[in-house]
Amino acid sequence: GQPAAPAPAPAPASPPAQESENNDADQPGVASIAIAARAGAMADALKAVAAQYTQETGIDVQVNDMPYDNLKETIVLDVRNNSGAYDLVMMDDPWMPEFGQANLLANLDDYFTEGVDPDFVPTTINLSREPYGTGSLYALPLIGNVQMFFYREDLIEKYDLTPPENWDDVLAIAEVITREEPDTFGYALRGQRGNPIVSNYMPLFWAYGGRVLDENGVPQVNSEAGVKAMETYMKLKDLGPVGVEAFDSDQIATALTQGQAAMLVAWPSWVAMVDNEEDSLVAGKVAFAAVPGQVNESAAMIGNWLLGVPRTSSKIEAAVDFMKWVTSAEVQKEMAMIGGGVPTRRSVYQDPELIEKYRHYPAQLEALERSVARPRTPYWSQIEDVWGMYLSQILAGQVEIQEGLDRANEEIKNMLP
Amino acid sequence: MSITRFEENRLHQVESKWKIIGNRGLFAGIMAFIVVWSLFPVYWMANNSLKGRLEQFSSIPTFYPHAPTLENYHRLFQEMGFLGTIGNSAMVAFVSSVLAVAFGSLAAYALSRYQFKGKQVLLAWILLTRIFPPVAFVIPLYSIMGNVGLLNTRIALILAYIVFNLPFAIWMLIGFFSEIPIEIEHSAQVDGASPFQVFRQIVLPLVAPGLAATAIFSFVMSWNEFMYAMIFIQSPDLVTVPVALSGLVTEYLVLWGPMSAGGILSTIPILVFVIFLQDYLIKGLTLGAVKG
Amino acid sequence: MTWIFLTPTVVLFLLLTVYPLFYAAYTSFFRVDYILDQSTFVGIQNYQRIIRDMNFWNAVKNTLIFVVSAVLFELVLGTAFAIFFNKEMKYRKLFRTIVLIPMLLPPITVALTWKMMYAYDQGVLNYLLEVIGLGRIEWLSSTTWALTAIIITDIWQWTPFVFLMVLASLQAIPESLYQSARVSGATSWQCFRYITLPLLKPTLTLALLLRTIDTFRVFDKMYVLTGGGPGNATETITFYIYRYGFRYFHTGYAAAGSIIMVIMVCGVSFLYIRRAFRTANAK
Amino acid sequence: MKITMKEVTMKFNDVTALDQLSVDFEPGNLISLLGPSGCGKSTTLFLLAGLHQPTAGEIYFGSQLMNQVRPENRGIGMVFQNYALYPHMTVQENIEFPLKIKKAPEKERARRAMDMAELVKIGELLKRKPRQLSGGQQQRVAIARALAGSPKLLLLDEPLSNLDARLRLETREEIRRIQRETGVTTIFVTHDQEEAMSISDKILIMNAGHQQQFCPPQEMYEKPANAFVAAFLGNPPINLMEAVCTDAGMPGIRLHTMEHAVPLTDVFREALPTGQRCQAGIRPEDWFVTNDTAHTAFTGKVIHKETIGRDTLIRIERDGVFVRALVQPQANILLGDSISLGVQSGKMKLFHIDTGKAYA
Amino acid sequence: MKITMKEVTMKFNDVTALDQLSVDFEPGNLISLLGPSGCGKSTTLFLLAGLHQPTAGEIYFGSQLMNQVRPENRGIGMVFQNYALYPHMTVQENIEFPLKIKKAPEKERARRAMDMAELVKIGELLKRKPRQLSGGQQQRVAIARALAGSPKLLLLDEPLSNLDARLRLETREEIRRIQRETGVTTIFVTHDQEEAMSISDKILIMNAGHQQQFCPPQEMYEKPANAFVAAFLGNPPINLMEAVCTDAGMPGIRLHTMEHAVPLTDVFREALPTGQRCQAGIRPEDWFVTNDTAHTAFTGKVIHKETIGRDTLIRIERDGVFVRALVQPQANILLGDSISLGVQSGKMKLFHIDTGKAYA
Ligand SMILES: Nc1ncnc2c1ncn2[C@@H]1O[C@H](COP(=O)(O)OP(=O)(O)OP(=O)(O)O)[C@@H](O)[C@H]1O
Ligand SMILES: Nc1ncnc2c1ncn2[C@@H]1O[C@H](COP(=O)(O)OP(=O)(O)OP(=O)(O)O)[C@@H](O)[C@H]1O
Ligand SMILES: [Mg+2]
Ligand SMILES: [Mg+2]
Repeated sequence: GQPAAPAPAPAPASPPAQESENNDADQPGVASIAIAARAGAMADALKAVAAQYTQETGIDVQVNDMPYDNLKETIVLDVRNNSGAYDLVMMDDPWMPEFGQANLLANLDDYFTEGVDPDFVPTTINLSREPYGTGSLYALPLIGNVQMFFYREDLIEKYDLTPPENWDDVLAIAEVITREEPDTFGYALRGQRGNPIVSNYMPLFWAYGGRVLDENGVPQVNSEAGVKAMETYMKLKDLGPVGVEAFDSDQIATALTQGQAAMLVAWPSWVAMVDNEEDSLVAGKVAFAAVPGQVNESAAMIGNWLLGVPRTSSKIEAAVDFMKWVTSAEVQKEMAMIGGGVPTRRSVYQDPELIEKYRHYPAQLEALERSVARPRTPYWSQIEDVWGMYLSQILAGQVEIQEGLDRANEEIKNMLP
Repeated sequence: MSITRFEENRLHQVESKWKIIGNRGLFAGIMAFIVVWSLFPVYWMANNSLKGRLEQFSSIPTFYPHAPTLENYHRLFQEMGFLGTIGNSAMVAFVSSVLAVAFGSLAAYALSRYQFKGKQVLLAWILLTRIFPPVAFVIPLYSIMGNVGLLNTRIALILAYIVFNLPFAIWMLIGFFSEIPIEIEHSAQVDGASPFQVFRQIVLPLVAPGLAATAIFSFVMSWNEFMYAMIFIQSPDLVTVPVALSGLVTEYLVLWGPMSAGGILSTIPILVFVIFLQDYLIKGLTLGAVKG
Repeated sequence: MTWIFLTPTVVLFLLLTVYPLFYAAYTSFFRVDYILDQSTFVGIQNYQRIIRDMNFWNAVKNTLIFVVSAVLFELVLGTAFAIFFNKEMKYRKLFRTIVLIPMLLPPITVALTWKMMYAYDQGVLNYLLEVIGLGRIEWLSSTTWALTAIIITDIWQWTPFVFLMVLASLQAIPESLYQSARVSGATSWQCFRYITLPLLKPTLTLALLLRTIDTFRVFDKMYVLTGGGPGNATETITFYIYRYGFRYFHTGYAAAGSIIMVIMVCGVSFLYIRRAFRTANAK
Repeated sequence: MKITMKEVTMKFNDVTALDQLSVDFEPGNLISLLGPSGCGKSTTLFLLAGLHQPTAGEIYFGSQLMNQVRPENRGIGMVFQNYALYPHMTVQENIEFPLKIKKAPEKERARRAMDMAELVKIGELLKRKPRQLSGGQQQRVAIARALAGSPKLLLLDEPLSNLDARLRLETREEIRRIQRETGVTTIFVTHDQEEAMSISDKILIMNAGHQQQFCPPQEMYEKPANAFVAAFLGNPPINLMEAVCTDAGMPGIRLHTMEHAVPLTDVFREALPTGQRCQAGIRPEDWFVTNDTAHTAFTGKVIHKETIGRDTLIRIERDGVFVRALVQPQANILLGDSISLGVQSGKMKLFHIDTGKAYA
Repeated sequence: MKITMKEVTMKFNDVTALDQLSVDFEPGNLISLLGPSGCGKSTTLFLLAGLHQPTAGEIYFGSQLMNQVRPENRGIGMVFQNYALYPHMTVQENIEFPLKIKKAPEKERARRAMDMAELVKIGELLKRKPRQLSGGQQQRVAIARALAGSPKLLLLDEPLSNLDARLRLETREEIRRIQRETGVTTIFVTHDQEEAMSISDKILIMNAGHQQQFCPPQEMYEKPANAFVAAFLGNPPINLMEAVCTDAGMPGIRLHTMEHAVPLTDVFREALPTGQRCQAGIRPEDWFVTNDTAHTAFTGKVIHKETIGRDTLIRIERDGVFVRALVQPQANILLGDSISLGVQSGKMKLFHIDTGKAYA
């Protein structure tokens, strides 16, 4: 039989039309909508603009911000228990296939009968569809994150080097800087197990030509590319500060802003902090570029935050209204100005006022346009977790590279249906 | 006060002046160790809460803020409405620990004094609920709360914390109750006190130190509980301290400054609670009441 | 009469723990994907898979190391502190409060503060070690030290727990027993050894039990300090369960893990659970 | 209120503290429980109070079966052997407690507490906590508390053991007075036989959980039911020696190691044929110093002499048989003297050689 | 070991439990502390044991000042008034404890524990825990424990208060025997004067923290230093009445409410001029019934009569003055009779009317 479901069995995916009917009935009475958000600058920015929305429409917007893991728990529990507590949820883009297949989200096609505004960078909209790129729309991209390569321009100049084109260059430069520059290491990586190390390692993995899953969905993390990428990664570790095995974003950010690390892969939202004299010793000394390639072209990893509507929300219409409003060019610009937003619209990247403020915008738009998404599989969370654990083991020297990757691959294989 | 008086006497009783000085030195040394051990991380937190991010990570740590700033506190209050958050926590923790201790002491008393059918089962069950990892409870509890419409209310948290603290309170208090000389209870019974009166007027005052300790534990656990608070509460104006603080672990950065400030601030109400209950911790009451 | 005392507890427990416990036990026999809302009965397959999983046994090993060392130190230190502070002294209340403070801080802040202090380059601990002429330690990033670092943090935070329990029960020891022992010629140490310790035994047993149970469930410190890493050097059973339960939402598998863990805790603490039951039945 | 115990047995695991005790306490009586340490006195009180449940047997108050009645509903005042004061309450609160439970108005409580405290002379200690009191003071608080609630049955477990002679005397007289006035049935455990003798209507003597004798004090002193009771009562204790019935001309009894007999009263004659061995009991005060061999029951050497207040106690030995005798201080007896003692007529008690049961 | 207390004062906050006590206990003596409840007996023992620190004054063992010496280094055996048994240890472990502390070999410990237990007749209880014992049994464990450690100074705080007369007698004789054999200086608190009289070398009587008299027992009984001591010792207590010196022909003393005087011994003559008022103390046993008016000191009506064991106690009243007298049971006195009593020669004690100090 079936296990005792924690709540009365959720009704099968109800057609959107039906839902909108319900919602139409509710519509006039909507006094507030609740958003589950990833804590951080973007949630803060969201809160800031939400106040404005309330002023305009009278609808109260409650933004509940929470850490990464809890956000996912919260969304799943909310929908699976039909509690309807949230009307909008922020999602990391790799969750999309999982959420889409699990029917957690409301299909938004009906609300975008004319299609989505082409101003959105296509790669970001692709993420919002399920299946990827081609399917129905389940979300809108709120934060257009993409990985970028940060490097200390001043040091490159000081030692007469050229900015790196590929990972071999990175290694070479890192070596020089580590050797020559007191108290500064060449490269800082994120070594903490799970999402941090995977996000940080994947650019290399792709650059060396690796693929997580092949056409048949068979895992390939122990491919030769994977091994080579890992070898480079290990070398980079040795050219970094001690203790990177435990580093996450916060630590590499600290390393960079304290002038301890010369190069790293990071998210664009850092730029504001890096260039802020109060937080950073290296303000103005850092340059931003697309992530280096190797065998392959530069492959920046896209890491968008999407905004979707849980299927169980009773205020879908109002939610969609807010969604449209908050992803509009004006609001995106405003959020960008506050410092929490990373635009997903071309027009915003090209806004002169913003370029004035954020010198990396052109580079970022380019990276975004050329970005690569993580594998579109509902099992991504698990793959990432397992893979990340073995990568971390390798990094910490618990196992050899090949053996660790083999085990990771084996385990990922077992995990997939 | 058990060895209390001896220890105090010891200072008078040692044979020579040098030994006095030696003892004092040892005493002060141990004391210093304990204080440093307990307070250093807290001091460090306070220290960081008054620094800007740059100074927090300067490669030679600064032992006091060279450029002190109240910015972190300001942010906490201004942007996060931390006062309300503390209020939420205080309310939830207070109500749930009072109820947990109240229910717990009743149950523990019955369990420690009476024999009845099913006692072993009940004891085992109580312990079992404590052993289970809370992660295993989240899903079913969430669905219960959802079904009775308690999600996003303080009541949900209070209920969850009572359940969460009860096993602990019961086991603690059973221990304390069994230390009371039964003669005193007998005496009260003979004086005409009903079981409830015995409990209220004799037993409870006698286990005051135990009650205080248990209440402190329950309060602390409720105050600091994260997982249920995270999941059960959706409105920002109902969140508790740990949840609010966890919001400072952002995707790219940990906001160390406000985090430290929040840590420091959030201990204040709980400290008040503890200091208030400390008085009950002090008295050893069974002395001289019963022979043998 | 008895039932009047027990009613509130029993009612609450019936309402709020019976269902979750049975739910967990029940789902452990299913392969569940909670997100996809799929579940199939698989018998004891989940258990079999867990038992065959090397990572699980690694988590068990870490957990046991963690439990044994943390609980041991907490008991010893907590008892020592309690005895030290169970006497008249100036500002006793103040000092006692100071000892309690670590326990009062939100675990997340505690973990993060220690994380800062453990940092290899900017951390104050390494700085101090260097100042006194010892080398820096890779507190969180080396597989050998990471667990130790977490253990230290846990000891720091939960020693006050034992302190408080012991302190409260020290109050119940009649002074006349010490007087009698002193007169018999017992030194302070002997008083402690022969009077205090045996009389504290029920309390210490209980503290041992409760701390064991709680450290077995430890999660937040690993989560914040190391994320279970480096590698799987600090992955504990709860962390393992958490991964399956909330990262993958394989709730059946996680439930099976929980049940195995409960059985293990019962096994490990069998002796003192029995003793605790006896205390409960004493009168 | 009449108290009846019917074949009450109390076992603690394998220890039988009370064995089939059957006894009726008359209403309004003050009954003393006497017996060696560990004989079951406290246990009896605990059973009456309802604090222990008898292993077997029944307890009635009046005609009501009490076995199932809870202690708090029995209307009892009790002084515990170990006081069992409430350590967290002041003396006054301790004394008031039974009244507080009965919800007596506060003023009345305070007044009564004061009265009771005065009675046992601790009026000035009302504000102290038990641990600030001396042993005797604690005991007096316990007495005041037991009396305060105007109980229907008063159970006192060695309530005076830590008081000095004078206070003891005064307190027991007060207790007796209150008991008489209120007519409350009172059971009084004491190890002090003099106390038991002087205040009780009846005494119950127990040994190893068994009832030995239950009767008015003087009767018990004069007609002990068995050798145990005889030996137990009296201070210095009775001399118990082997003896044998003789019939040299007239019925007589000859003490062990002695050559000739003293006349035997008729009452014993029937039960004791000539040649029958028995135990003879002679109280120290029932001897008299004599030179007349016709009266001499025992002759021996004085090996010990002590003066206790107004009396002189001597010990005399002959062939390993020892005898205690109280003599007038005036009698000029020296250590080492050989003297002869006679028994005052009718004072010799005789008991069965094996069972110890009294003859006649 | 000689024990010296020099002006020792002990205060508990505002309560003065002991006031400038100065006393020498001779080595090898057994000294009894007597006094009303709360007079400071336990406090004295606690000070000697080092468990309390004197507020003022000095304590010497031999010639060594002990004030700074910790209890465990004083070599003491002590029985606490409340026993203070270790609840977590069996009887045997309790008794062995002092030896265990001294690291005596296990065998020897067990043997000695057994010996001590046998001494106080609890040999069969060795395996029990204190709470499974009766009050008297607990007390005996405490005695055994105090003796087990072969102390240099033995402090016994009412060690026999919960024992029955026989056991009490036996135990105190055992204690006395051991004390004699080992020569250990022993201080024995008791409320039982008879006990104190019979076993002590000297008695120290205290009242409200003040020393009253310190001398051998018989002397104390016969020559009480003051009215308090006189009243305290003796059971039934001494009769204290106002009296006045007369000189009708020869020196005499006339009791209050009486018309004529009895002759006064010469010893008092000097201190007591004619007309001087004083307190006269006459022990109940020092009266004799008389018809001779020349001897009559007191005449009155018998208002009470009770028989205590071998004596008859009567109370006589006249104009509100009460007198207790012990008379021969043979004397056929009935309630309501009017009788006259004389005082045995030399037995009348006289005390200062205000201070109570004895004359002569
Ligand atoms: N801790 C204390 N605080 C205040 N007063 C105390 C304390 N201990 C004893 N006292 C008082 O000191 C006086 C002497 O007490 P102590 O115990 O020496 O009396 P005691 O002679 O042993 O009497 P008892 O025969 O009743 O045991 C008493 O009045 C008592 O109330
Ligand atoms: N809880 C118990 N477990 C085992 N035996 C017990 C328990 N309580 C009492 N006894 C035993 O029962 C017997 C009677 O005890 P009880 O207390 O009635 O004696 P008692 O007559 O009051 O003696 P005492 O005069 O010494 O107080 C004793 O031998 C005692 O050891
Ligand atoms: Mg008893
Ligand atoms: Mg005393």
